[in-house]
Amino acid sequence: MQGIIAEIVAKYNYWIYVVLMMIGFYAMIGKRNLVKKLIGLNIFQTAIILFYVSTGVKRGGGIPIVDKHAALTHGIDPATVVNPLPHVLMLTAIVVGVSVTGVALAVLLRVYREYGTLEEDEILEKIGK
Amino acid sequence: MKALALLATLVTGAILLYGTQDFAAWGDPESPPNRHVSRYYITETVKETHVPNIVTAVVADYRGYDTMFETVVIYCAGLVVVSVLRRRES
Amino acid sequence: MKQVQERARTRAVGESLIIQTAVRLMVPFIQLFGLYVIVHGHYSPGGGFQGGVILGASFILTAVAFDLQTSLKRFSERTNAIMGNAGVLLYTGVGLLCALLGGLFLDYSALVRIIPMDPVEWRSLGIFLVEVGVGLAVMSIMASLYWDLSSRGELDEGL
Amino acid sequence: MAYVHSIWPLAAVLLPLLATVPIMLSGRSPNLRESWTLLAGGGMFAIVASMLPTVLAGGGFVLTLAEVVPGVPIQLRVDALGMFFALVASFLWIFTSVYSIGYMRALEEHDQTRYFASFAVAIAATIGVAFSANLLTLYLFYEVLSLSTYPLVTHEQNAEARASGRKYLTYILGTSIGLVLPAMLIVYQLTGTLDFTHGGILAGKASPATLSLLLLLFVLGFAKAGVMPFHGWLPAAMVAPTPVSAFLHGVAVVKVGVFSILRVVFDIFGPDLLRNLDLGVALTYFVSITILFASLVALTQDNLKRRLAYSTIGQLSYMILGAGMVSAAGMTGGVLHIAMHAFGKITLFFCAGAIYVASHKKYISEMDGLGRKMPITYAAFFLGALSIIGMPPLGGFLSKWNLLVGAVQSHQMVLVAVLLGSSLLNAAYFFPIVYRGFFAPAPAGEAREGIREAPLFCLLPLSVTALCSLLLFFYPTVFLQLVQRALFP
Amino acid sequence: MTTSNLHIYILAAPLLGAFAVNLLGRLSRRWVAPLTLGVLGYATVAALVVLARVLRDGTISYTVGNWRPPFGIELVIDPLGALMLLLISAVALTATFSSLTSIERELPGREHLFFTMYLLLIAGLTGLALTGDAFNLYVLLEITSITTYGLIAMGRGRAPLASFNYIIMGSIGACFYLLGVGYLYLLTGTLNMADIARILQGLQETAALATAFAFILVGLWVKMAFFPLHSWLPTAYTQAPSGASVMIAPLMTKVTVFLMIRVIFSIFTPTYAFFHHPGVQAGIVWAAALAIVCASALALAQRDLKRMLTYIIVAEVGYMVGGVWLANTQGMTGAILHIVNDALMTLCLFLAAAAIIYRTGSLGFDSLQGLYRRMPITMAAFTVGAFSMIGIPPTAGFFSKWYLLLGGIEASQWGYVAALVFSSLVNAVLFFRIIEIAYFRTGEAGHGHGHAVVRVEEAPLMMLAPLVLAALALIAVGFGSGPLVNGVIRLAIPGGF
Repeated sequence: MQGIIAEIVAKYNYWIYVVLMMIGFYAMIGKRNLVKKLIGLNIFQTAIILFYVSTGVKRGGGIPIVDKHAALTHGIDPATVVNPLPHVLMLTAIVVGVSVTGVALAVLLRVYREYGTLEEDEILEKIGK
Repeated sequence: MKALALLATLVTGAILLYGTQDFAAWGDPESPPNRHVSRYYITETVKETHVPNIVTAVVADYRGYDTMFETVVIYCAGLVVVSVLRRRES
Repeated sequence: MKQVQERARTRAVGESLIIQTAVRLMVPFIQLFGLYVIVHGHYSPGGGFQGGVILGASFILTAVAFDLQTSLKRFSERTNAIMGNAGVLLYTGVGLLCALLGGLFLDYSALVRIIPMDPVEWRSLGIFLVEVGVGLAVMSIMASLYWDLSSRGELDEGL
Repeated sequence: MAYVHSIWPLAAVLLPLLATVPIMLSGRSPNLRESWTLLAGGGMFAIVASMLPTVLAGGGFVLTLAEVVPGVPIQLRVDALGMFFALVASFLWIFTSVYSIGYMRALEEHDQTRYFASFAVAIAATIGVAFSANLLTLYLFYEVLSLSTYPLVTHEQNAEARASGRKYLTYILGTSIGLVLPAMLIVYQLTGTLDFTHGGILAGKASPATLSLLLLLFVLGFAKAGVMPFHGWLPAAMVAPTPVSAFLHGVAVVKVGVFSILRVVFDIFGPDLLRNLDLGVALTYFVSITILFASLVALTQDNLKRRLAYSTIGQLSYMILGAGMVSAAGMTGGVLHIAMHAFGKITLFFCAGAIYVASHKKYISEMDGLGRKMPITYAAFFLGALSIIGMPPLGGFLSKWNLLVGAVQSHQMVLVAVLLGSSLLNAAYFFPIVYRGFFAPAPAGEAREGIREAPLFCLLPLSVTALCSLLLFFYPTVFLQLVQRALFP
Repeated sequence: MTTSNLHIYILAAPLLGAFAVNLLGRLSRRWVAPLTLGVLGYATVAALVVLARVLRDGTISYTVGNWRPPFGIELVIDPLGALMLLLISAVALTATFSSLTSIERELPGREHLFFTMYLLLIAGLTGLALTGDAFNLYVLLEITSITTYGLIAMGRGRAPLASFNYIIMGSIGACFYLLGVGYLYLLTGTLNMADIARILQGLQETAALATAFAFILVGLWVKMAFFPLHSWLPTAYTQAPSGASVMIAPLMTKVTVFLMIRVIFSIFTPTYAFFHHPGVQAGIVWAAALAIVCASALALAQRDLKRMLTYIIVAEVGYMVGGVWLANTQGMTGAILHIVNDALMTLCLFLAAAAIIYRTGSLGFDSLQGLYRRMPITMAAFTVGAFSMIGIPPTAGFFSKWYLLLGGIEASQWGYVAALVFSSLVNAVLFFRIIEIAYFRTGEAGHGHGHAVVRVEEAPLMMLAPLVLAALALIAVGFGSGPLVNGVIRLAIPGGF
């Protein structure tokens, strides 16, 4: 029991992101409203971003912008700077997320133009008849 | 349907948590991601690019290939929105 | 959803003098800040994407405060398209130039064949160039995304 | 056997294939089109015949086209067995073409261009099967044949034709994809090759159970051989124009089925393997059922072509029966029966077609007294019937005699009984036709003045083939020699 | 520094071409066709050269930006990747001729937008064939996805809805993949595939690795529409403009299958993927068999040609996944050969569908009546494609099926073998049903000397030529499959086999 608690406390960032991920994932596959699905998608992506960024953290690490002069003369102690790579990756991932959201919204507008609703069931009805 | 979705979600979450058991504790400076590549970035970037902002350097140079496609992605997005929504091309 | 759009169509939102004046004052500073974020990305948090978003936001702000046509007057669709393409072309072009000059793709230090200069300085300069490219692209795409989504592709008065 | 590299096998296959192009193009002028067909037929027979001496001398030809699968090229090879079959097929195609011309024109059939083109493709595939050097190549041409005959079977384009076309494809494609393909792959998996080698390649490569399963897959899979229960397509395919039924469903297609089975039995399994595992006996009993049952059904058919079809089903199993005996005489008889039955049965179909052209009658019950109107046709029919029944002095006697001897040699009295019984049945379903044709009184109140012999184009081929089956009794040397070379080099 | 940049130009050509089409296409439509064909033609030629070079000198490793691999992004062009490069550019080039014609009717005035996305999609696919970096693969995957969403959404009727479902499913797939990569990054601290593989040698037992493996695979399966996850594909591909589906249908799923192979062999070693978890390998082969059977059965229920073809695509994905997971050389050969063949078959059939819809305006089975007389050449090519799908020699489809079945027999996966045979038979039924409809039920009774040549209204040459080309390619590849397998694919089968 103690072990589990310790485990959870030591890695609580993962627990948070998993919970967030589950909320988004459930919305994507469980909800019947198309906009809610889209929101779920965004939550999912946010969860992933949180996951990545949280892995770059170092206790006592500063922002990854260093003193140029110091760096060139006598190097930098890696322990003083957080891991920049996750931020880089997430910068890209965020842009991708934004693009997907934009595209999805545009498509949703077209869907609304076609069927006059964004409730999956009503749309399916309309297609049925 | 909803029950199924809920089940799938729980299973996914469970697997993800199960996977985390091998990871270092949060904020551990010696965890694998903080060692191998990132250490090189932190120590060498300024020497190799003269850019103090490591993130900028890595984004635009070390992983510039990614960023190029990132730009292309958002370009695609704009394109798609225009071509999907416009009824008649102005 | 439906109600919201109804309201948007019937009741004119905005058109408030205070907001419009405030926006008129703020927009130049916002854009200036955006440019700063782009060009100063080497030394401070920022870079092409962030700066581009800020610039785009300035146009979106005008579109919100006034209406879509006003922001289209400030930043015509044509310029928008050209700048968007120019941004992406700048990035890929620089990358390709490096390759054509005998280096590897996106190897900025190969650009010394244009202006002889310390290769490492060229890397820093190359980074700056591509960041500007990203900034241009992101700015114009952000604006056009808002225009089309807010007006369902009609480019009429918008929300 | 020493094989010489040569282009001729390919030439024999390509000639009719290429002939389709001018046939298609000259669709506007029938004479030109038909002359192309005849030209291709004559040329192909010439090529095949030109290779005969070498084969008789114990030689052969081989040509590798492409190495498509490691160890299994697409390869053409002329050996005695293939030559035997190719000779029969290419020889009979000439007469079939002549006959087709007469038949199609007399009936003013539609889409004759498509008809002749598909026919050319079919014969090319048949020769390809005859000259295949390995199972893959054989399978390739087998499928080509199946597909090229589809337009012929459905030539009439009415509901019935479509239904039988569907049936045809269901049986043929279904069995070849569903049974032969897996069997072929298992053989390849076991042996790493698919080459037809005298004495077989499977010996000692797999357990008896596997081998029996493989044999079953092959025998049933080559459904063109019409072994029950996969025989239903053949009567259905009789809706095709008579020349098609005559050549394809009397000679080419069905014999391709049998030929494939013989190939597998002789050159994949090998007689010794069959003997050691007693698979031969099992095979003979298996096909005996088909022989008897088909003959019985034939008795009940009133539609002449359907009766001939069931008779064909029965006769085809004779050949497999012979192979299954794995005794010298038995195998000889089986292979020989391919030729003998071909000549006999094509004559019968030609006659049926001639009767239809002359009197538009399909049903035996309507044919009373027709023989007096068209004596030549009926005489030829009589000869063909005798040959199928296996009476001297006709070719059919030789093959059936060998089969009987083989049965006695292998002490299978059951098979002896089967052979004799089925011969009696054959007589029972053939003689009434002839009898009614000549002696039964014409039904009253039916104007028969219009009816006379069919046009020359129809008459000539059927007389020639009838005479051939007569001559084969006296001069079977060539075929016998080929069979000897094929079985005991 | 001496490494040639040729393969980068294969990528850059469609990329810059896209921007050019977008800019110049605004000015005048006349620019669109020559630009598109030009860049794709260049890419095809270059891809040929690259393939030849790779076959001669072995795998090329290319470091973008001249940074040492684990730090910069590495491009790996192994024989398999080079083969995919050639396949992608050649198929795209062929399809473009047809789509140029059909688009100017279906989306008048929007050609330049359409073809910008079209070229960007091709660029994305090319990048996927090149990349050797796990995260870069994600970005490119998103490029291809977003452009595909757009191309599909440009269709009529239900297209937007189908596109939205695709967005949701596709994003789930991409997110799963990203999560998997994240776990790998946490384990190894690097993103370069080779580097990950190297470090993973010591970490075979970890739960995180298993999780990453599962998520990456599931993500890719969603993208490739592996059976239970296929729901988005049929409607999307059916509703897309025919100019888009002729290019998307042949390439998307096949490239994703290639990605699965790449991931299995470059990140997780085959020993880990296939043999480390007992039962997983066999289970996936069974799932593939199930996929084949179910998809074929669903195809039987369709009454629209294009929709039927989409279900066949789903079945074919089952072929390839199963072939890969047979975990023996024959199966792998079959899977890779089938990637090539299936791309060509699908191309041929969709080109035919595009040509038919261009003339008849519909693909309902009733509107196909008497097509053999109306469009003889189109239907002839369609028949070749159909035979290849059924697997009749000497068309290409037969030979990949040959290797797949052989692999199944070797692994004694009889369920998979039976499924393959079953789906071949189902395909036979499907296509002969269509052939029959198009062959009979012709308007006029058809008596008098066969005049199949009258009342012919063939598709325009721009659609006919590529179609015939594809049909001929099927036969050529069939005859050449021996050299193809021995010369390219045996080399392309990654290490460990």
